[in-house]
Amino acid sequence: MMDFLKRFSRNRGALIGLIILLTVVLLAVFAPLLYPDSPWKMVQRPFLPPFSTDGFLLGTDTLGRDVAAGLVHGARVSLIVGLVSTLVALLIGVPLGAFAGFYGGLIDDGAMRFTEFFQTIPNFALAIVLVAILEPTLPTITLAIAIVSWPPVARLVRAEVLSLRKREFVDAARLAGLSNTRILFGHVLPNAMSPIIVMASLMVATAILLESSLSFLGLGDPNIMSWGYMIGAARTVIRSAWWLSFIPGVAILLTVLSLNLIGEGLNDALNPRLARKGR
Amino acid sequence: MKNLVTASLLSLGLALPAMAQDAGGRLDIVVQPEPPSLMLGLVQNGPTQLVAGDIYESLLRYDTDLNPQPSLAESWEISDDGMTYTFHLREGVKWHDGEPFTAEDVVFSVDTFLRETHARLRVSLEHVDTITAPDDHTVVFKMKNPFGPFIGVFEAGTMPMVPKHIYEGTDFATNPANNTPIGTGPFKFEEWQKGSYIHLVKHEDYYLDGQPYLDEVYYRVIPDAASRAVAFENGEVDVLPGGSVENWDVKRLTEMDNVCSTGKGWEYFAPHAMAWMNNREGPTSDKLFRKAVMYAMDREFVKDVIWNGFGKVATSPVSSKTNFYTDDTVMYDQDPEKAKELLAEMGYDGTPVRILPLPYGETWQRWAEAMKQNLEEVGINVEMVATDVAGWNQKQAEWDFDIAFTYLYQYGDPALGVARSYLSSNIAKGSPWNNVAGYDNPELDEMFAEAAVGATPEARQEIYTKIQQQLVDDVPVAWLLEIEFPTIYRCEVQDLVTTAIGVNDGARDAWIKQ
Amino acid sequence: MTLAAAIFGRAAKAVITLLLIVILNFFLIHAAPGDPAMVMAGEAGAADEQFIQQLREQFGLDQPLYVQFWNYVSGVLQLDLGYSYRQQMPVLDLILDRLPATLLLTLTAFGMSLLLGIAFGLAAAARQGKWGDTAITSMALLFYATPLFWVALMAVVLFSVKLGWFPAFGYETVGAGFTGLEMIPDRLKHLFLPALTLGLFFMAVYLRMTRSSVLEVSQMDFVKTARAKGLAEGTIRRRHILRNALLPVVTLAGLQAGQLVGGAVLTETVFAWPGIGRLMFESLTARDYNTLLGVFLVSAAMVIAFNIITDIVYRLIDPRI
Amino acid sequence: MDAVLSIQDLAISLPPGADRDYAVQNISFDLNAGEILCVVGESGSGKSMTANALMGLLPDQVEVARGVAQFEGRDMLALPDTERRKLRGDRIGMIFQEPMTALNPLMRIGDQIAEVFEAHNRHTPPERREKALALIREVGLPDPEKIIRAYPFQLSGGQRQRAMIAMALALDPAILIADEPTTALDVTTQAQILDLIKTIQERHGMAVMFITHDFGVVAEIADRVIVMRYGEIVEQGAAREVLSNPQHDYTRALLDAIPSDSVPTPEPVTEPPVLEVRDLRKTFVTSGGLFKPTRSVTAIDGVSFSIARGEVLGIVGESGSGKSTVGRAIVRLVEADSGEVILDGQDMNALSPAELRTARRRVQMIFQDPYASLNPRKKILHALCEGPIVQGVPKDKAQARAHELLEIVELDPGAADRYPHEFSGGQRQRIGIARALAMDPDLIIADEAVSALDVSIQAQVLELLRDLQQRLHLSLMFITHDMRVAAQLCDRVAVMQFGKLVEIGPVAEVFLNPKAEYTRNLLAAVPGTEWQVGAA
Repeated sequence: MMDFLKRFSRNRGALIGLIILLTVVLLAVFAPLLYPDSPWKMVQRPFLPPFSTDGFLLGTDTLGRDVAAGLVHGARVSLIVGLVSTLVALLIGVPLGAFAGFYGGLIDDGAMRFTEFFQTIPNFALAIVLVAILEPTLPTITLAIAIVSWPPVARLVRAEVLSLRKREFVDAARLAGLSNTRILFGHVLPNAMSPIIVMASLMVATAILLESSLSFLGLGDPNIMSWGYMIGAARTVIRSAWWLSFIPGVAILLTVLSLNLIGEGLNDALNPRLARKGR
Repeated sequence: MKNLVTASLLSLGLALPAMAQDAGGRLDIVVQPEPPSLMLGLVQNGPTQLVAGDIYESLLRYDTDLNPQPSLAESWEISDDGMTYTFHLREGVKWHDGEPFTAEDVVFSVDTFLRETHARLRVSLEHVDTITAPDDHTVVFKMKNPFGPFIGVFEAGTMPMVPKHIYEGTDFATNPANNTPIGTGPFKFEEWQKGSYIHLVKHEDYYLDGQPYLDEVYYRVIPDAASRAVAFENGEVDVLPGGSVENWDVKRLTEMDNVCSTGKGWEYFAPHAMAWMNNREGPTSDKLFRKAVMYAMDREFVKDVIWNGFGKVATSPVSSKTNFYTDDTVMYDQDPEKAKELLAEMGYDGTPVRILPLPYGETWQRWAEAMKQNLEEVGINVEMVATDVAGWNQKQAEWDFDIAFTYLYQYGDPALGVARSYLSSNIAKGSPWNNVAGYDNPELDEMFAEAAVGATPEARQEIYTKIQQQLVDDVPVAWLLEIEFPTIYRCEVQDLVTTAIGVNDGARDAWIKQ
Repeated sequence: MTLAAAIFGRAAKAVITLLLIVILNFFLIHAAPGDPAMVMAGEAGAADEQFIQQLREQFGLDQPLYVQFWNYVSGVLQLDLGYSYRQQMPVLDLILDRLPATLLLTLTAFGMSLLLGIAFGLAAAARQGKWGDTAITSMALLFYATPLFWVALMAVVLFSVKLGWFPAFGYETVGAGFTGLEMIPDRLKHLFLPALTLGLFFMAVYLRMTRSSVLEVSQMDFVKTARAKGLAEGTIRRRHILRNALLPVVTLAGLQAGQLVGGAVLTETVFAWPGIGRLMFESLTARDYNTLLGVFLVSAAMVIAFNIITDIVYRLIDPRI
Repeated sequence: MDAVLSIQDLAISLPPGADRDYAVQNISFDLNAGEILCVVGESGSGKSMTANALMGLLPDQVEVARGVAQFEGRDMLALPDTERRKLRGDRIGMIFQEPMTALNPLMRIGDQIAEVFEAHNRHTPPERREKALALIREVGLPDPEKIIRAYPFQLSGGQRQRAMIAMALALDPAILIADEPTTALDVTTQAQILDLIKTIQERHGMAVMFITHDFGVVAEIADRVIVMRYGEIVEQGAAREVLSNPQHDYTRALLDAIPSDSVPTPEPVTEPPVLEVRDLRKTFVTSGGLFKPTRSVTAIDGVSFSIARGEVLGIVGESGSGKSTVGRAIVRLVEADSGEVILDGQDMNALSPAELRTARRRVQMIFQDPYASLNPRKKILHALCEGPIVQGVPKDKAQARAHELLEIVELDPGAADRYPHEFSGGQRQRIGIARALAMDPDLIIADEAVSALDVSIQAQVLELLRDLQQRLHLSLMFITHDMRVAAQLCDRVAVMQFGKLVEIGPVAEVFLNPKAEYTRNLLAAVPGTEWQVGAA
């Protein structure tokens, strides 16, 4: 663990990522304290540019809502959608991949056909259809994102389990008389955690992008202020008030970037064998 | 104020057709969304009418004060008892395929074709007894009863003339000719590159001398509102019909050099934005609550900020542009305190109301957000429902809403465009264009019936004034705004909007100043 | 086993997959609220129950769902994708009409992202640890983290509006009457921005993949062997590292090529590109069932086709398979 | 003799943070024309690093800190990269340990050989092809016309190593550096490759620097020998001299650690069998999927034998002989197709999965790879206790036993609370032994249990095993490819080839008086036999 922390903290990019992400998380957590009013509240003249009016650091949007408030409250949505959809995707993908890899044979065939099937449908298109059908609310958006993002998890876990189950410590566990489930969950899966964690961190990033893309197409939850919504809503005024799409775009960019940096840092730290040299 | 100047030029153009128009040139007009079909007799949605207005014509056109003007009919008479309408058709009119246009085509179009396919016209045709063609250039409509608004239905989108020689005896909906529409209009269909553009060319045999002036018209399909604005700026398109760019861009675009705009050309439709309030159940079934909603809303803000000052706050179910409007009604200016009082009086228990926004773009979305904010500020709990066009239609048709945004056309006469939303006979699940709110007032039903068949305009005005007073006090529906969709175009384009349906009437008179 | 037999086997499997996709999508789409009759009636601005009912009958929506399902599936089995009542033409024609635009866009974006991705990936790997590497990988990370639609918007503002270098949208200059060779520069100009925005993300993906793959292969024993032979570094990189390093990139790229169609929804919308991604979105909102199902079927078929092509390419590169 | 290469005071620095500052230092030696110089040492001794430094193939951040290497009148270490590149493959050839990975999998063998000429601008392409064919013939590869068009994956390990040698020989270099070229090969193949290197060396009069960890190999081919430890030379001299009369303690220790061929006197088997295997069969079928034909490999072909209580049975054979599969089939890690595995009168193959789980306790395994046999995420205590606890031993009892066992395998009891990565390979193997013992089994199967260890560590672990076996009266099935190890530990030995048991009998009988042809070949191939027999 200490090794891991040491290796991780030696990675400059990962540290920067961590700092950015922590900032975003803190903003999200303390949003109700920083901006106790609803981010939807029309508080000032519309279209105030950033840094022009005291109290409205980032200006106001098309209806005179405080952009900074929207940004801070939107952070919560992005993070929640990112995290929850990733968790759901893991809940689908990890067991499926694990059983497929561990038991092999027909179970493997079945599970992999199922996974391939989902990979055959272009996933952004599927997400759009799912959200449109279920009607956009926070849970349905999260679910749709999870449904399109689990197949790579299943494949990764399967590959890991396939290689791990041939390891000698698994044989040893078998000889000790452990049941299959116990071997799978006690010995095999814990060793597959590193790549899963790395992938999960990147999935959170992808989920945030997906959510914003859906919102951009008008498939966001209208009761919740999100970054994608802010860009989508500001798209129509991009010519006269470009900063309204620019600012939330940068927020997405930074968050996704930080998650990627952290993912890379985790990858380097958890799989030192592949660590990049010369940092 | 270029648009004022243009407007006056326009009227000059109308008054003095002798003024020299430059012939030739091409016009690029945005159409959004891509029309499903150009066969105006089958499909009458906005984009279809915009494009097909160049291809098809009807007997009359209407000027911006809704006065009938000649089109395929040169002249017409209405009998004093209002029971007989006689139209004298222009001679020498040819279909695009060269066949002559005759009174038989009119009878076929109205009596056979449109009666089957045109829902809105069908309602008016119920007052018609017979349609006959005594000779090739005369058509006579005999009525069952006098029907005041009847003279207003001879507009191209309401009563397009379709060629009898092509459609008679066929299955109208699947006739292959629907893909290559044949009309009498100033432009012929040339090519449709799906997803990209529709190309129309000049109808050389058009019956007006020297017209149309333009050689060709391109209707450009550009799905994204921001891209449409860019297209106009880059000079790729010359005309942005009302509603094709978001309101925020309207302001910016009209401030550009050599760009003109006009709010005219919507008088016939007089789009009336409103929010259905479910009169059957939930908090909205209480009149006090509905009044509170009216007082809570800041409609001036919506007009100024969301609609950039275009339009006019609606004070009545009838648009001020439509005949028989009155301002002698209760006025609901924003008054949050009063709204709170009303809520307290009714004992509002905080039950949340679901707002169904109109899924027609960002403007409407913002509007719903603003309303939500207004309502929350007086203590009403609001939940926004997200859905797309299909879901929105469905939820209205199934009465699955508390407050639902919509906007409806008035078609120049309350009997055509207003009564439908309030008649109790119009309460039926399955359609989003009837009395969706579920307002049920037998007394009012009678008044509407009386007004529709009223003999004189004065008599009708009297009844409609009473109707408006009653409705505004009952607030079955929250009237929001008389929408104005400005048409934006390059100033070289002349005589673009000359009638009450504006660009929808086609580019017959339009020309480009060289 | 011969290549032909292998392809045949894959194709047979693909048919089953496609059929399953048809079934799943059919029920998914019919579960959506509203129907095409309602939407079309809605656009007319006014309609009565009778009109809607009429439309439903015309579209065959009045029949029980299983009958509609059977009609559709038996049609698909005969390669008949049905009729789009909204667009008034057979779905297959509609899709074939739009497909070339999508293929042009996605293949250009794909080719561009693959070429640039590999080139930059190689450049970064060659400068491993130096600032050139840092610059390239940071750039990749940036593209990787940027929302596609946002890039598209910003690109339009910059290149089209401010600089006026490229048209902001569309497929061709409408009505310019270009023919033959004249069309090419015009098309290229229109293609540039959409292909760029669609390709940037994937370029970043391939770049990162190439870089790490090259670094991994560089550590392999046979590279040391090549050095021991006295080969020049350039030759080693070209002949030994590159080919081996490209194998995983090819696999990944093949898997993703099909997915580009999905990503094209956003790009096609912003750039008014008349392709099937946009058709999909439009037919979804219009509940144009047959068209939507058709687009799904065709794009899934494209994914499968790309996978098969990938396999073939892989077999050509790697003698072991 | 003339020194072709003369190295003085070579030191190679390691990157900061490594376990020592220099990979090697104070290295000085000469390589004479026409001699085979063996550089011997255990892993980490720096022997390969020295070779790589000469070739200019050091990994990133590892650099030559000082020193001179005179070759053909120039200091190789001071040459610019381009000059050094010209020497590689031309004047100095090199072959590596892993024939499986040392060839580019995507290039034909012929092209890979011809590439050497191309790199140095020799000959025209058709000539290169002819030369490549000649080289293929010279290194004794069959069917040169076919080999030249073959891809590496179509060749066996020995054939690939021959192809590597062909490349190294292409330009008739003055020096051939061979870095453990036979370590990954089977013993018979190893003998052939050693033979080949020797022949070629003689024919071309090259100087060969041969790096190895195996004194048997040294004895087989070396003229002179250098012994390295921790990056320094501890002893050098003529091979015969060093082998028979080592001066340095470390050399002596290394030589002592080599299992001798002195065969123990067989003790007659008196006790009842603990395990009986009857007609065991297993065929692996790989369904190739769509792209590959179905292939089947017979791994066990009717094998029968028994092990008596307290007996050590060795199973020897080359890779692919099926020896490991037999072990795994006995514990049902591999399901046999047919046959009986009778343990205490009970047929293991007939047990239901549930019954099997409890029965498994009775046979435990010690595995080959000390790095893969312990779960890296679990503490040692967990590894030692989990099995017994699952079998119903109370937790505190199991833990007490675990501590006891650590002592038995001569590990610090504090080891229980540590993770596997904190231990060396030898220590991990001890933990593996303790884990097997923890289950209190009737039989322990050790599958190549010492193969991955350095020779000195190997000796210690063998010592421990022998000791435990005697103290605890263990029954042991010892699977190995190494004849010497087998000879030292086993009471009886079975020889396997192609899934069949070709010979079984008391160790002295099998080794000193082999009946099967294959056994004889195998024994003859063991490097350094003559030397040791002579020494014994």
